[in-house]
Amino acid sequence: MPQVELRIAARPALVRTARQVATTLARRVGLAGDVLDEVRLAVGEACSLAVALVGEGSDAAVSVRFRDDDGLAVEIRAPGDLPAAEGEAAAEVVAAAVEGVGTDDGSDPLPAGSTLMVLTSLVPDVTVRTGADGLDVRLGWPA
Amino acid sequence: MPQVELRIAARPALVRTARQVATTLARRVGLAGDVLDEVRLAVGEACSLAVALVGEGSDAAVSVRFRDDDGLAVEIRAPGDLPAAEGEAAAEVVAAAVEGVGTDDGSDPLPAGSTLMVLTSLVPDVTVRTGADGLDVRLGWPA
Amino acid sequence: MDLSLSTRTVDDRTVVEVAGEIDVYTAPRLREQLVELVNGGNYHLVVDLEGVEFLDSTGLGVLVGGLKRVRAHDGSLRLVCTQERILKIFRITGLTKVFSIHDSVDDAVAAAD
Amino acid sequence: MDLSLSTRTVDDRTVVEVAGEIDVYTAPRLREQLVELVNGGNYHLVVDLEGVEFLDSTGLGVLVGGLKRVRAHDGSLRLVCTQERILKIFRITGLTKVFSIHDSVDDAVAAAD
Ligand SMILES: Nc1ncnc2c1ncn2[C@@H]1O[C@H](COP(=O)(O)OP(=O)(O)O)[C@@H](O)[C@H]1O
Ligand SMILES: Nc1ncnc2c1ncn2[C@@H]1O[C@H](COP(=O)(O)OP(=O)(O)O)[C@@H](O)[C@H]1O
Repeated sequence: MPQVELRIAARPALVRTARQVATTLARRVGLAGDVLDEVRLAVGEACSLAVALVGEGSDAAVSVRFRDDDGLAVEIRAPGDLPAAEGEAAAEVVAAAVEGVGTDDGSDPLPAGSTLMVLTSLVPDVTVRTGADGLDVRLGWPA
Repeated sequence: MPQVELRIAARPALVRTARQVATTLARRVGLAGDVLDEVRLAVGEACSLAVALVGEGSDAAVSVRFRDDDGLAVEIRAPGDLPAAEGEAAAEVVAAAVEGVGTDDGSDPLPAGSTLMVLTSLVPDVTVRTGADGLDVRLGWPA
Repeated sequence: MDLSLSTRTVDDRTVVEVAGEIDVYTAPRLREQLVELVNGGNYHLVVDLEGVEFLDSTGLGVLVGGLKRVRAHDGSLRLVCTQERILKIFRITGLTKVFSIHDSVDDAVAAAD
Repeated sequence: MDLSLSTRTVDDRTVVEVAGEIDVYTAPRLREQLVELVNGGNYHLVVDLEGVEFLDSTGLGVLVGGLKRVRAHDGSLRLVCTQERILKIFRITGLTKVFSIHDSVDDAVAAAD
């Protein structure tokens, strides 16, 4: 499984597809037990952010790339012109970009902060970056 | 599930991944029972052909696109500069292009003919095309 | 597995039984259910998560949103959950301090407010 | 599920029990197993497919290749398969006319050549 890329339209229903593919590939590289759950949750969290960022109207795709060079590495990207930031600041950038998208109907705001909390708690290696080419989340489970 | 694209490196191990994603998405659009098996088999057959065509050394990817406009539509593409042909002739073009790739070690030739037999028997709508931009297999299960 | 929701009344509590996956796709349905209950005057809710297979932070957001809504009416929203993998997500996000989490629906219904 | 292979001798037959998925990735291992057996002088093979979950045309190609190899030594290769979804693939490709397909290993072993 050296290189698999999943590209999904920015629709919430497809986040589950990304989770399923992630779980399948994680199992393939030999991850098991609780770690599988963590991969599923973390990839789902990152894709939820990415899908919210792109917005449902858009034709742009969210990309999820898998590599198995050393354990499992998953990179989630969504296009968008965002201020450059990293880590918590990047999560805030995404939250600000997404804010107002789904909240005018009285729905609860997307919890970008808790997404980041989940990611950093569950994933050994995490980088969240925003910039002129959008959102880039890298998740790594070293072997 | 309007638009999902899976891109896999040309490695036999990844054909199973394509089958699993296909089965997941087929279930999502409401296909069930024997048809699920047929989707799994047909997508696997087409991807096996595509992977063999690209060849393991290559960096090129095999693309598998899923649409659910009307039932399930799956398009499998592999890059390559091939003579233009359609249907059985296209299967022969692929067989010729693949021939010699894996047969010098006494292995059995890739059964491109039986691949096409399986596809046309199992899939309501099938098109197999070759040309200057490679192999293009379209599989359709109308709703 | 998709999300399934069912609602019943136990004593003066409304129990919402949730099964399946609560994620960015299905969470809106849970939110609608909670909003409807609160709009209908049900301010003491028990959300039973024992049948939940997957819960992400969007799902947490909906539960926190439900809590805010019932609290605006001096109500309560208690959770039922004994699944370690689900509890873990509440722990990670510090929400074990925000929610009362019970071992059974009976416990949750019996709890005083 | 990956491919698993196990081999045993029953009377003068060699039974190869195959379980899992036979596809473009795993078929080479089945081919190696068959080639090894033939090279080792085992010309009467029974391939038990009852544990096979998935079989594609690459797998069929390997079985046809095995048949050619044993026939070159006046041998036989019989299949055991009662699973409808697997039998269907043999039927589609016309290979039910090429292979003797049996309901059980005992049947296959007992069959005269
Ligand atoms: N989706 C969420 N995930 C994790 N924590 C959250 C979420 N939503 C809210 N919180 C946190 O839960 C805590 C309590 O929330 P709440 O009871 O709504 O109080 P408040 O009115 O202070 O927001 C707050 O610290 C808030 O940051
Ligand atoms: N992988 C395959 N899938 C389906 N049919 C095949 C495959 N390989 C061979 N066949 C067909 O099976 C039939 C018998 O094969 P075989 O016993 O090897 O005889 P032959 O020596 O004539 O090829 C032939 O008609 C051949 O076309």
